Amino acid sequence: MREISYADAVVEAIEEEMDKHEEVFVLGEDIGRYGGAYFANPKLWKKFGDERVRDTPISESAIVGFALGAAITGMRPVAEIMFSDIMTVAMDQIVNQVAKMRYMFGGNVKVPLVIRTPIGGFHNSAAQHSQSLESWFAHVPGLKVAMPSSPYAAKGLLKTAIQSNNPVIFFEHIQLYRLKGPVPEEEYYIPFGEANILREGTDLTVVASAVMVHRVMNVANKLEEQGIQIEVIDPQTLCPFDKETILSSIKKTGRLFVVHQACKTCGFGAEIAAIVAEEGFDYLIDPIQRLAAYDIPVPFASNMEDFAIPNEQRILSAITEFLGK
Amino acid sequence: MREISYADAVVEAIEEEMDKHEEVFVLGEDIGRYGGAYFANPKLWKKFGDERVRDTPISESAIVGFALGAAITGMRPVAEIMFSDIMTVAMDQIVNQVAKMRYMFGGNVKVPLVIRTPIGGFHNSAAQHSQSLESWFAHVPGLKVAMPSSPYAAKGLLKTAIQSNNPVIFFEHIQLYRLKGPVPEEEYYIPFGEANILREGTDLTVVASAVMVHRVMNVANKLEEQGIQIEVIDPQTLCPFDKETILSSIKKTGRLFVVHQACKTCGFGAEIAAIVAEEGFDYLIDPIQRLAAYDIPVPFASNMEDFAIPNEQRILSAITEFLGK
Amino acid sequence: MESNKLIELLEKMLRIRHFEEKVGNLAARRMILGSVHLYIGEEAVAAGVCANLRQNDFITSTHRGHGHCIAKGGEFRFMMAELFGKSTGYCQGKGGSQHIANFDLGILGANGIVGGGMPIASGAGLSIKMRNTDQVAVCFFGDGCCNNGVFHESLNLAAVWNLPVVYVCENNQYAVSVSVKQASLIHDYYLRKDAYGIKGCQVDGNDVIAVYEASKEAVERARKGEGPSLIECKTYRWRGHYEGEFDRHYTYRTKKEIEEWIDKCPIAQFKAYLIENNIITAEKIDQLEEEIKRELLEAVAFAEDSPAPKPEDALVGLFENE
Amino acid sequence: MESNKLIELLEKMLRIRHFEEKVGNLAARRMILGSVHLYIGEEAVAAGVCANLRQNDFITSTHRGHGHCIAKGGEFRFMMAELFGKSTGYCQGKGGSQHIANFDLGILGANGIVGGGMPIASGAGLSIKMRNTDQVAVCFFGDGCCNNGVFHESLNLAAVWNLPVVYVCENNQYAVSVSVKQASLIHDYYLRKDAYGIKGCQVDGNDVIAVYEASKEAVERARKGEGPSLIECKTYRWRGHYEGEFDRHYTYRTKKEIEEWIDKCPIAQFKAYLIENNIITAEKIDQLEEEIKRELLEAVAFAEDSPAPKPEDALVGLFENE
Ligand SMILES: Cc1ncc(C[n+]2csc(CCOP(=O)(O)OP(=O)(O)O)c2C)c(N)n1
Ligand SMILES: Cc1ncc(C[n+]2csc(CCOP(=O)(O)OP(=O)(O)O)c2C)c(N)n1
Ligand SMILES: [Mg+2]
Ligand SMILES: [Mg+2]
Repeated sequence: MREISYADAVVEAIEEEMDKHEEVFVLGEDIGRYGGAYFANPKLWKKFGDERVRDTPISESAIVGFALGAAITGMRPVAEIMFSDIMTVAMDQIVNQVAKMRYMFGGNVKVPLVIRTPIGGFHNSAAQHSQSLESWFAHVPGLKVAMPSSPYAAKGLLKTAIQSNNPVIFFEHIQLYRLKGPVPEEEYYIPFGEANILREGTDLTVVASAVMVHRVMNVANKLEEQGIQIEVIDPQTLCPFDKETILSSIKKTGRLFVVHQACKTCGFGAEIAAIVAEEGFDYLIDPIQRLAAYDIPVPFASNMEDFAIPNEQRILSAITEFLGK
Repeated sequence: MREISYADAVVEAIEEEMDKHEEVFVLGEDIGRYGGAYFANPKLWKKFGDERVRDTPISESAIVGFALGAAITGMRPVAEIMFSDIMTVAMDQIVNQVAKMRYMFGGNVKVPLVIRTPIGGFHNSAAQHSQSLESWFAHVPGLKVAMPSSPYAAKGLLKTAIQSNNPVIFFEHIQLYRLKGPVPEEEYYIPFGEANILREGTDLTVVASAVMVHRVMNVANKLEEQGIQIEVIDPQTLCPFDKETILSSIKKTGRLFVVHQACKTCGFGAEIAAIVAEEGFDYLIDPIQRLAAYDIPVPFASNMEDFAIPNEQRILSAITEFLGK
Repeated sequence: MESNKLIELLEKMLRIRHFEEKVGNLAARRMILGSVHLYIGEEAVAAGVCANLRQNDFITSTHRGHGHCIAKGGEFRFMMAELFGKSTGYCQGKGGSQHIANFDLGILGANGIVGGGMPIASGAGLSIKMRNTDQVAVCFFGDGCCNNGVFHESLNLAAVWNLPVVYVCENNQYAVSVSVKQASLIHDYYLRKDAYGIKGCQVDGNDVIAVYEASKEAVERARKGEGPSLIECKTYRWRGHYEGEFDRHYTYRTKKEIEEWIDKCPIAQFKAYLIENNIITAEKIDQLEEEIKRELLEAVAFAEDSPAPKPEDALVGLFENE
Repeated sequence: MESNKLIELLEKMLRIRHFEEKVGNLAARRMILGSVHLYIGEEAVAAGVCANLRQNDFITSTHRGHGHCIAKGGEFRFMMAELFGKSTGYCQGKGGSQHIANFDLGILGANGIVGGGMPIASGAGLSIKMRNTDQVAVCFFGDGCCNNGVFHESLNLAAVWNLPVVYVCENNQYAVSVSVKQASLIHDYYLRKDAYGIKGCQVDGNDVIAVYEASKEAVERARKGEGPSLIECKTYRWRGHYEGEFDRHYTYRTKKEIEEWIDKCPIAQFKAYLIENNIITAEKIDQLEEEIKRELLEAVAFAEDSPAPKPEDALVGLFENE
């Protein structure tokens, strides 16, 4: 199968949906002739022009709110927020307007709106460009939340998001944009709410998203050499969340280990742990364990950053210790 | 001991700190001659005047950001956001500026800043005035988070917050403003990070905050009549969070039940469940259980609202069922 | 202006006034719950502006939204049922006073967040432009909203994208207790049009014809693709910020000031004008008002008789099924 | 203006220019990590404005902040160490290029969020007023920031509270790739002063004396309690939006445009002026530049030789102990 980058997969998903539905358009900062802040791919702008690929000023509340107004009056906007830390300047629109519009008004409107935004930061992006705030959005009823970890997932989930009549927060991990992976030429959609079992195993269930999936997979492959069989699950979407897949995995392994880049306290790992402590308690042999970023803003210097956010080394030793081996 | 209302306790705490420190001042909407949006107590304005009790326009980012700028240059502002749902319009300032200021700049500055805001809504306040988003703020390193459930706690915690050199998000439950309770005449401070055991018991540990404390206490008193002994713990502050008190309670009871008004998914209850599943697993006899608002925006009509948010009846039946009695 | 049109304007204002008086009354009796912000005294704005709109034009509204809703064609009964939290209400009891919407009528919703509707109306304008229709989007908001960030972002972006949006500022001179004089050095907010390079003007918001004419021009410009406008209507709210504020409004304004504005009642003025110019008789007006009152009684009865939603209905409607 | 002062202005600009060139070089060699936004071509703004400030005055800065920091008295070595992520840096390696602050010098921090510093500078102004000193707060921000909500809220509130704040807009005509023409209908942002009822003006941001004079007036007004001002400096960024953008900036602007602005180099112009007016000789300038370069080499050596923070230092400094 051909291999394309996560960034190209994103662009391709939008392109295909724009081809199919003339109501689909994109808006955001530097997405036009510049081709996006983190990758240089002006394909959409070249093909669809200024009207359907709209560069905006630095007005994030307007980006989201205009998109919402357009979504409920016949369009299907795909809004981009340049990095997820600045969703903070558009939170009222996201949380009080987009998420509540349909429910609050009695279910009489469709809100086909996607907000794409990079999450997690590059290396050395420091405190204001490195956050992983996905649990906030999972806490807000009315938003679907997707977090693809591969080019294949990025394309398939984004196409589903754009076709959806519900608002979707679509988190793209910034460190994955250059990652290449197999993406079929044929059209496909990935349904929301289906976790992806990346690797089967019997000793431990590890749940991870986005860039952490890759770190965990490397660790799992290393541990395999020592005869340890780890099951790795990527939820793919946090809302809807496929708890069944995780619960049946734990039924098999008896152990849950959650890894995420977000800070530990009130991260999505807490939710997973809570669900399992509620509904999978009887399967558990050992306490649950979370490995997450320390509860600090992300520091700039490489060695402090590397310390703050789980890296392969830390994941490896934490799992090894957890398994008591 | 004299009894005063939660609202008066808040005002008294501010007044005392304003008397003590001339750097303390308040700013926010309708806090001056009007005496506050939810209670009519213009005492501060009458005593301290326009300069130290500053009515603002509807500019929440400015309210928080101006307070921050003042805090790092010699003042001790107490900012009010009229209800916590509109913290969303000031999230960049709260999350990227206030919370990160000290750490990101190398620990070289103090940020003595309090943001007071009512949480949880009245009855029939509907989707945009009823949220309990405290877990968002607990997820952001650099913020202290307090959530008093009584006049006594409101005064003592707020005085500590104002004296603190760290930023504090101070959530006042709107349904408690009129609640009266004993508050000593003598000055006192309540330290952050100390949970309050409202009631001792051996059968079950229930953790609850703010208005839920009262509902849970009523239920616990009822269950006592049936010989069921419930230990009720109010964390008082979510950051710092006193996990020790909860863990030792569970050591005794073997069971954890968390109640909160916030939506279930990724609410602070998830964090408590996760901590206990990690660190108190061996004490647990039964699965953990959370009782929280359904994952929906709060509906307007009374009966739907009452259904959405845990009320005494639902708490009672959930606990009874949980205990299998 | 044709007599018909003039009488329609009066009728719209009367419908709003009577509705609001009834609601105030029901709120005082706690038959309507939640916070209720009445539009009494400001009727000429909604009536004058919406008289230029078609059903498929869009509006966004505010916490003080009943007037906009009525002016855009909202029906008493469904509004009242919503205020009563009944399942026959416009939002099936999920919204309440601050969240009435009806998409068939182009009413994109009232809003509990000051400024929340500004980018939404603007986005409807963007959609109109992209779908290439001659619809118009109107955004209602208060003076208090003019100092919030979304005002700035919305007007600026609608300007540079040349969107068919009419921004209608209802300057009733207070945001709860904070007067425009405390809120900014500029008190005539239409002047801010120049910050965005758009058209705009100020009108006496208690003069329904003036409001109608000014917004007619703006709406027509928008329909022709000539971009957004900012219209400031100076007006006044007679009641407290919300029902239940009672006499607390005397902490920030005087009885005298309120009375002066009551003397400038948009409805009384307009009635006098119509009668003087023989467009309608006093009797006809009384008759009109009687009809409206009757319709209101029916609406209240409808609301009272309507079933309350089932508690579990709370779980319905979050997402569209897919 | 005195010769001394003029030479100081030149020196500040040179310090900025050489620092930025060195940083660009180090970033290209990946000795400096993270995103780096250079100020080359805009030196006259920071230098001209800060020449009016005292050590205890305050500034807030942006993602493109090195110039402001140097102009306000930041030392090369501590800045460089910060860019290298060393524990001797101004923020002990926690901040990096976009987050340099030094509270002793009144540098309240650069900011990774466009507009993030606007209310903070304004709040410093509030504090000055309440503490009743004659300090001033200066807020630097780009043209891109002018269309963000915080611009509006900050200027409005500073105006009505009459705060001693000088808002300095660095209009380099682009926000990343989006030109002011795409961003708003108004391209001269100083005009927005009228939306807030404050003083303001536009100056050639490449003319350091013009910047100095305009900001002098504004700073003096602020010190006297006469309120805030908005100064717009038209200027241009020579480099890509960030180091690493490379030739991608030709997607949104032409080589010709860049070259025209390079011809208007604020430093070259000012050098010529000073030499022509016998204020300094070319030799003296060369000497000055040599000294600056030497200091820079030392700063780089200092940064290189400084210890990296220990990984666990990441856990220190979140809260002040109590
Ligand atoms: C962002 C935001 N801040 C504060 C509030 C609380 N609030 C509700 S209405 C109101 C006053 C609004 O004043 P204005 O815009 O002038 O409208 P009016 O009530 O005068 O019609 C305030 C402060 C809110 N709903 N949203
Ligand atoms: C609120 C926000 N939106 C977007 C960004 C991403 N971003 C960083 S710098 C920049 C352009 C800023 O332009 P301008 O204010 O003109 O400053 P300049 O870079 O030209 O100096 C953008 C869009 C951000 N940091 N913050
Ligand atoms: Mg008003
Ligand atoms: Mg710029």
